[in-house]
Amino acid sequence: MDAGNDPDPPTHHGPLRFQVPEPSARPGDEPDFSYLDVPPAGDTRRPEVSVDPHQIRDLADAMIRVLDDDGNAVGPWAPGAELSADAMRRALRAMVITRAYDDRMFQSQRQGKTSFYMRSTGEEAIAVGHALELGPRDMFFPTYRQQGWLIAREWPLVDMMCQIFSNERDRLHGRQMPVMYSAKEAGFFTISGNLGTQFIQAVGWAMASAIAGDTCLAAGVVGEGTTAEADFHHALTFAATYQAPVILNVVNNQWAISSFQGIAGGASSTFAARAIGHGIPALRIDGNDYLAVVAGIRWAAERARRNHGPTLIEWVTYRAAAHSSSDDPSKYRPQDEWKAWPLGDPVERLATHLGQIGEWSPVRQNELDEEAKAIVRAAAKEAEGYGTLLDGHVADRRSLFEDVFKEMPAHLRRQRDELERLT
Amino acid sequence: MDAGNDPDPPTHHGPLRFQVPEPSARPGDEPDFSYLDVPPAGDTRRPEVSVDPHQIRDLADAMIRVLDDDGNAVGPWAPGAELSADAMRRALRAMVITRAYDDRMFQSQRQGKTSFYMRSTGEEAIAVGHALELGPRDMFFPTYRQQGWLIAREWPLVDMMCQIFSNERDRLHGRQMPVMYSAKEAGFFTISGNLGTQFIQAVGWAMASAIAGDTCLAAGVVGEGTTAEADFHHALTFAATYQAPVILNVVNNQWAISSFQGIAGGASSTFAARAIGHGIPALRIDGNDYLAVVAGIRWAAERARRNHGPTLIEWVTYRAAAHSSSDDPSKYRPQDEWKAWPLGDPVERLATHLGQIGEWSPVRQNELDEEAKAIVRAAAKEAEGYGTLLDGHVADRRSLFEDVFKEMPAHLRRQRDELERLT
Amino acid sequence: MNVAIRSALDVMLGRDGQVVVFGEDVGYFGGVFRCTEGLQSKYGETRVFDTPIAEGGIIGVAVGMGAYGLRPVAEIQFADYVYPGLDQLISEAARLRYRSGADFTAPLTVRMPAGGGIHGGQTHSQSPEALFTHVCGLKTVLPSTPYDAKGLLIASIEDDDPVVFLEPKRLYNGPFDGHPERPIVPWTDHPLGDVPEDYYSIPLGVAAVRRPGSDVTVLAYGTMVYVAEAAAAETGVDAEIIDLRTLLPLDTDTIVQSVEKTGRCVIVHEATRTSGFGAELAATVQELCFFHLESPIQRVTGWDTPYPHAQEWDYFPGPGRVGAALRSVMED
Amino acid sequence: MNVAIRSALDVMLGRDGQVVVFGEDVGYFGGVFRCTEGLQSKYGETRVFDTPIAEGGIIGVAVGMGAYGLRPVAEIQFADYVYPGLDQLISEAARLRYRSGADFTAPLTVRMPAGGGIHGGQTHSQSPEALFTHVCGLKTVLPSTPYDAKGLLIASIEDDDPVVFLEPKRLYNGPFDGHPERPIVPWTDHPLGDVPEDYYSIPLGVAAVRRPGSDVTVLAYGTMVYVAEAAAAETGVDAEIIDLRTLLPLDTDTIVQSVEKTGRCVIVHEATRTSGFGAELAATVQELCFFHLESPIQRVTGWDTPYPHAQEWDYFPGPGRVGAALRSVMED
Ligand SMILES: Cc1ncc(C[n+]2csc(CCOP(=O)(O)OP(=O)(O)O)c2C)c(N)n1
Ligand SMILES: Cc1ncc(C[n+]2csc(CCOP(=O)(O)OP(=O)(O)O)c2C)c(N)n1
Ligand SMILES: [Mg+2]
Ligand SMILES: [Mg+2]
Repeated sequence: MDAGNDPDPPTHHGPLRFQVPEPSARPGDEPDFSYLDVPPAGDTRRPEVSVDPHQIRDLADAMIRVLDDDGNAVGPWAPGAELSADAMRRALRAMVITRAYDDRMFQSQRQGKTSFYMRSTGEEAIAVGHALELGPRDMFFPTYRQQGWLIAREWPLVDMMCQIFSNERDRLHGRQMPVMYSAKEAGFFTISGNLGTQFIQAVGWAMASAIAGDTCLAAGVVGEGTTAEADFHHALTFAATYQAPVILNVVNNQWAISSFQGIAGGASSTFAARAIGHGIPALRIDGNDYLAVVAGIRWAAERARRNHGPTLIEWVTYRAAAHSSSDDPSKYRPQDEWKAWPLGDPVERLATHLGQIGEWSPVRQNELDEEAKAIVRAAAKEAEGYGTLLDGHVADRRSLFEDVFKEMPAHLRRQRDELERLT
Repeated sequence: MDAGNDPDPPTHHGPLRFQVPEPSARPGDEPDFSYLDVPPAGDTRRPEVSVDPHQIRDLADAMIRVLDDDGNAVGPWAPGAELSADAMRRALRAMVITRAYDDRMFQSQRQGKTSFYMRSTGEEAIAVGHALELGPRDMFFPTYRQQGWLIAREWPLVDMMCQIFSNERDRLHGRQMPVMYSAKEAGFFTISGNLGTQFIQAVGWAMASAIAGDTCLAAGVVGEGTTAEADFHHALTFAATYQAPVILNVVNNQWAISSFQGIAGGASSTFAARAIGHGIPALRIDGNDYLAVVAGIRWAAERARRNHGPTLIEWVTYRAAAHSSSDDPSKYRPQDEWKAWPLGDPVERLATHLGQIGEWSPVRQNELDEEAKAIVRAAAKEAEGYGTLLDGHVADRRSLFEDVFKEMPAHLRRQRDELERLT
Repeated sequence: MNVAIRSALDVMLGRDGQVVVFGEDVGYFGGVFRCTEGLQSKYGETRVFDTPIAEGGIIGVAVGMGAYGLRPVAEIQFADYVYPGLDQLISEAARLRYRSGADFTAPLTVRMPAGGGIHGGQTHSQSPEALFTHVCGLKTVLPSTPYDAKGLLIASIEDDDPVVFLEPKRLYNGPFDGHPERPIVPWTDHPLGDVPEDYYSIPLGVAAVRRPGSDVTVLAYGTMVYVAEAAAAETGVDAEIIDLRTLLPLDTDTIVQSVEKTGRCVIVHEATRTSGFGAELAATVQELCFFHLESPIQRVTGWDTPYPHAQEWDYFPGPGRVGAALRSVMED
Repeated sequence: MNVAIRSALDVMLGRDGQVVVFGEDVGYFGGVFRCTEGLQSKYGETRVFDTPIAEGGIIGVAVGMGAYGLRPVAEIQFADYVYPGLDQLISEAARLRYRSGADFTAPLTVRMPAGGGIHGGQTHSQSPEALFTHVCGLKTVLPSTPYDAKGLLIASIEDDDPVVFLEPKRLYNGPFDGHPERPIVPWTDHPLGDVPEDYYSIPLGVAAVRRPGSDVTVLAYGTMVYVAEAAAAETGVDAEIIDLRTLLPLDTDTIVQSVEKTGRCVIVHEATRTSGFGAELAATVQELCFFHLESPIQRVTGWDTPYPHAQEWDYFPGPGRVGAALRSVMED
């Protein structure tokens, strides 16, 4: 059959080897982030927003950083006067409230008041930056780790909590898991439990905006683990083909539940580099540096609005907390890895910068921390007053059958009536 | 709600514009391949097979070419003495028979002897090169346009035709459409009608070979249009993560039915470049240059066998014939586009090279053409003797129920018996 | 029927600026079954355009466009290729309204040719309608005549929920007398081929009685309506043939009324038998009409095998098999 | 039950060098439900490993590995996430043997936790088994006890065809008395929790009678077996409860024998009702036992809505609903 092909592949090559990437440290090991190349702040050039993507392939391997170790804003990406101290304080406040909110809701889960919670600790700058830099009619397609957007947009905390507690005031009627918010008025797309699906939807939304001759853009988010899903590829392909006005964000927080970023292919290339293959400009940005966050979003948004098409941004950050309330990270990574994370804490870094320019102080920070806790405490008290999973004050079960379709078809009416008849 | 975000996106940007890529020429236009940058043969460097993929990103935009306009083999990729004149004549012969086979089967479709046919005209070098360069235990995961592999491996033409005619000797019992061959003994994986699925399967097969400590590699093929499918992305992701011993081939024949390669995202980057984003080495090769084909396959195979992992190759070629017997390309592209194709015809170019080195002549080419036709004619005569769709001598209908499972479950036995009872 | 489909798209593109039509080869070329021929040159490529070959991407962008406020009409080239897009249909389109408390909706229509009869083998012949009907939040439509195809497609596009619209490809180019092995003749001059040019719509969820009868109720849709008609004519069994037209929501009233009258029921579809939509129909009919039934409900369906290429007519449930069921159900 | 699953994998990894186990978080960590805990450290990461988050890729590589000659056992983290992998299951794994004339086969097992009862909301609670049963070429298994889970999983891995193996996640960490709202207790000390350490297998396609009875036949699987037991106990209806264990191929003999005896039938599943596997069961039972049936076959199922988070017990078909059906079927 083989018609005289060379015989068996030359055996002098020896047997093949199956290679599975390994993280740099496991429980018991010293944390080791030597795999991460951290350039000095200000080191990376800033191209024009109209640049040909082929000219900036190197940025996929670089890292845009603005804040140096002392909190100075340096280099071409520093937003300068376009980012006022007020705006930065507003961002800081949103991040601090987000962290307080996360902590409190996590505690509530431990107390049985809700079934599930997911914190965004250490990654707050990314969602907050988007919320404050994008326009009110732009649409954000988030994951479950962007509650910072809602808080920065001053969506009512009580509303958010009523969903966490699945109580009678839950806007989603107890249908969704906690943390899977939907807030169209705040430009926040309904969160899916299925990873990555929102990424191509963001592209579709942006295409629609272009089709309509509108001026709004979309921004989608996935975690680095989720880049392996089909919809990540769909998003890049469709965004490139139609030059859609969309910002494609990959939040690389180093972990996907128990899998380190190498399992998603991060050992052989950066996630920003995925864009190169599609002719989309790639930025790789220190996600814990609020000024770099703002600079990157502004660049990509400006590019999109000028009809130059999509941008992919890899945000380098670290998932400081457990994946969710069901997870125990000490089973798969060193307990104190977060402390060794070379890009620090976004809250502290922004506070330091504000201090450096004379617009903040440890005392004010302390006040803010306390105020955030108080705000969250008050909101939680109010929300718990409407019920929690513990006391069973959940949304009306009749609502189960609503919104499956715009108008309830006969078979659902029959099923609803059947449920009604059960005591 | 928006908490004082900037008002509507600055309207001085004007409305967004929806952008749909357009081919360079439509019916009635002059063919225009100016979008294709064709470097002189021999211009592209040849790195070591162990090279770090990051060092050869430029090759994704280059084009590896060995044969110059006069048929000389030039440059670092020229296989030299490792590719004998005999081996080249064997390849030429396989290509010529493939073309004769395609022409004849296409005619048979027009005569109603089969329902459907797909030609590979103009792309024969790629499949033939793989068949002759890979080992007998390697596995090829083809599309419907790689019949050249089977012919180069001397799989019986009569067998292939019996499938085209769906007659009683059809090895696949009339279950599959014509052209969807399966030939395990020839290292040829069963062709799927669903685009792209074989690409990730090739990676899985290669992973299995590595898991087993075997020495065999896999090679998968997709068309450029199919790179948009999820399984293309899955293949790159898994191949990169596990450094699987696999060759990932993208046959860019410029068209996907009526869609030009820009609709798949080819207007903003090469298809080879997709690999860069995954840290996989990318080669972009003149697919109509048999010597370049051999050189590329050898490089990638050697790399895989030495445990350096996958390679993605974009083969630049042109689909000279209609997409299939159901298609009429004059509806969407200039009638004579193939004649203007700058990379010529792989058969002619290999013949010219052999002539150039004194190993071939127009007379011998003529003889080969006639011989190929005669071989195909004889095989067709024999195969038609076993029946065609026209005379209804198709495979036994009882076979419908076999091979759904290894052992036929009761419900299928009952259904088979029911069919039996019908006259 | 492809002319009727095209006319529906034409009418809706003209009436509603939010309607956009896209899919593989649907733009310049006009679709492999010509359902979108001429629409790009009429409405421009902002409204009618080609997409990359990625069914998941196609449905994914449709969901995003719907959320923005457009009314996307996406074509999947063959129903056999919808599987890469199922996640976006099942997990997203079907649930968007529910999970967001109606904050966001997915008013999209996903068209796809289904069924056999064109020698397409296992990857150009499938009838996956049952899968969609199991997904709450999706509507599923499958017309059998050009007139219905246009009216139902317009209703589907106007519907504010996601609709899967399956088109029996055997009927695209001509009417069908129930005998698949006979050559295809064009719709021209066929009474059912006469489709008004203007806007009209047919409500989703309403079945049509194609042939009144008193012996047995036949539940069918798509090509099988014609097979049932042929079987009734050839066996002389006085079958009441109901063309479901919409599978979900299902018109149980029409079904129950008929079965209560006839006391017998035969269900016909091309899809594989196990867990096909015929199962749901049989389960429902016996639930609602048990005490009227005089014999077991029979299903005549595709076999539980992939759709073969060469033995297509041994697979396709033709008038012979349906006729046998009609006779047998009368004997029981 | 997760311990039994782990034991089955352990046994098969030990017995057969071709068995490989992989999926999201199954390697170092041992799976979010701990079903693969300790296996990577025992067998090495060549045999047990983590994968990228891409269900289509996971099943795709499994098909390729199977074609090579391995016996892949892939985990999908939740059945709710199988949809991106459906194309590889439906179009590839299920058809490989057929379309290649048995040249290539796909001896893979795809495990996935299914069903509700852990407050997982709409994306951690689904029961998509009906979809798989509509696909010819796939076998579908869904055990209800740790003992069965181990024996059936071993049989599935040894099977030369692709098997979808659904694991009722509510049973992973403890037995179930049919009342989902009661707290979970561990399997320890529960008689059904006792699983032999060694190799044994339970043939696919054979149902088990969990409770003999003479009034009515209850067809159930997974968690619903316990619900049916509770309902029988609480209503006093003498139900014969059949645990199907394998949905495809289906053990129709056991079913028919029972329904011919009882003359009544109630079908219970958690999945949405329309086109759920209960439809196939009802259709089959009335086909095969029509003249023995004294009342309509009733289905007690999940509602045709997404699985809610807060009102989980209003969705989950508990002993109350099943008991009502038992009583009503006796009255008809
Ligand atoms: C389609 C799908 N597959 C699997 C899961 C289960 N899952 C939930 S979160 C998660 C990890 C995601 O990691 P990453 O994308 O890095 O996001 P991160 O949690 O780090 O923000 C997994 C596997 C899911 N929700 N959806
Ligand atoms: C999943 C899937 N979607 C759509 C099709 C229909 N289809 C068959 S071939 C083809 C074009 C493929 O183009 P390309 O990948 O460039 O390969 P080529 O035909 O040029 O070799 C399409 C859309 C299919 N077979 N499978
Ligand atoms: Mg992550
Ligand atoms: Mg092509």
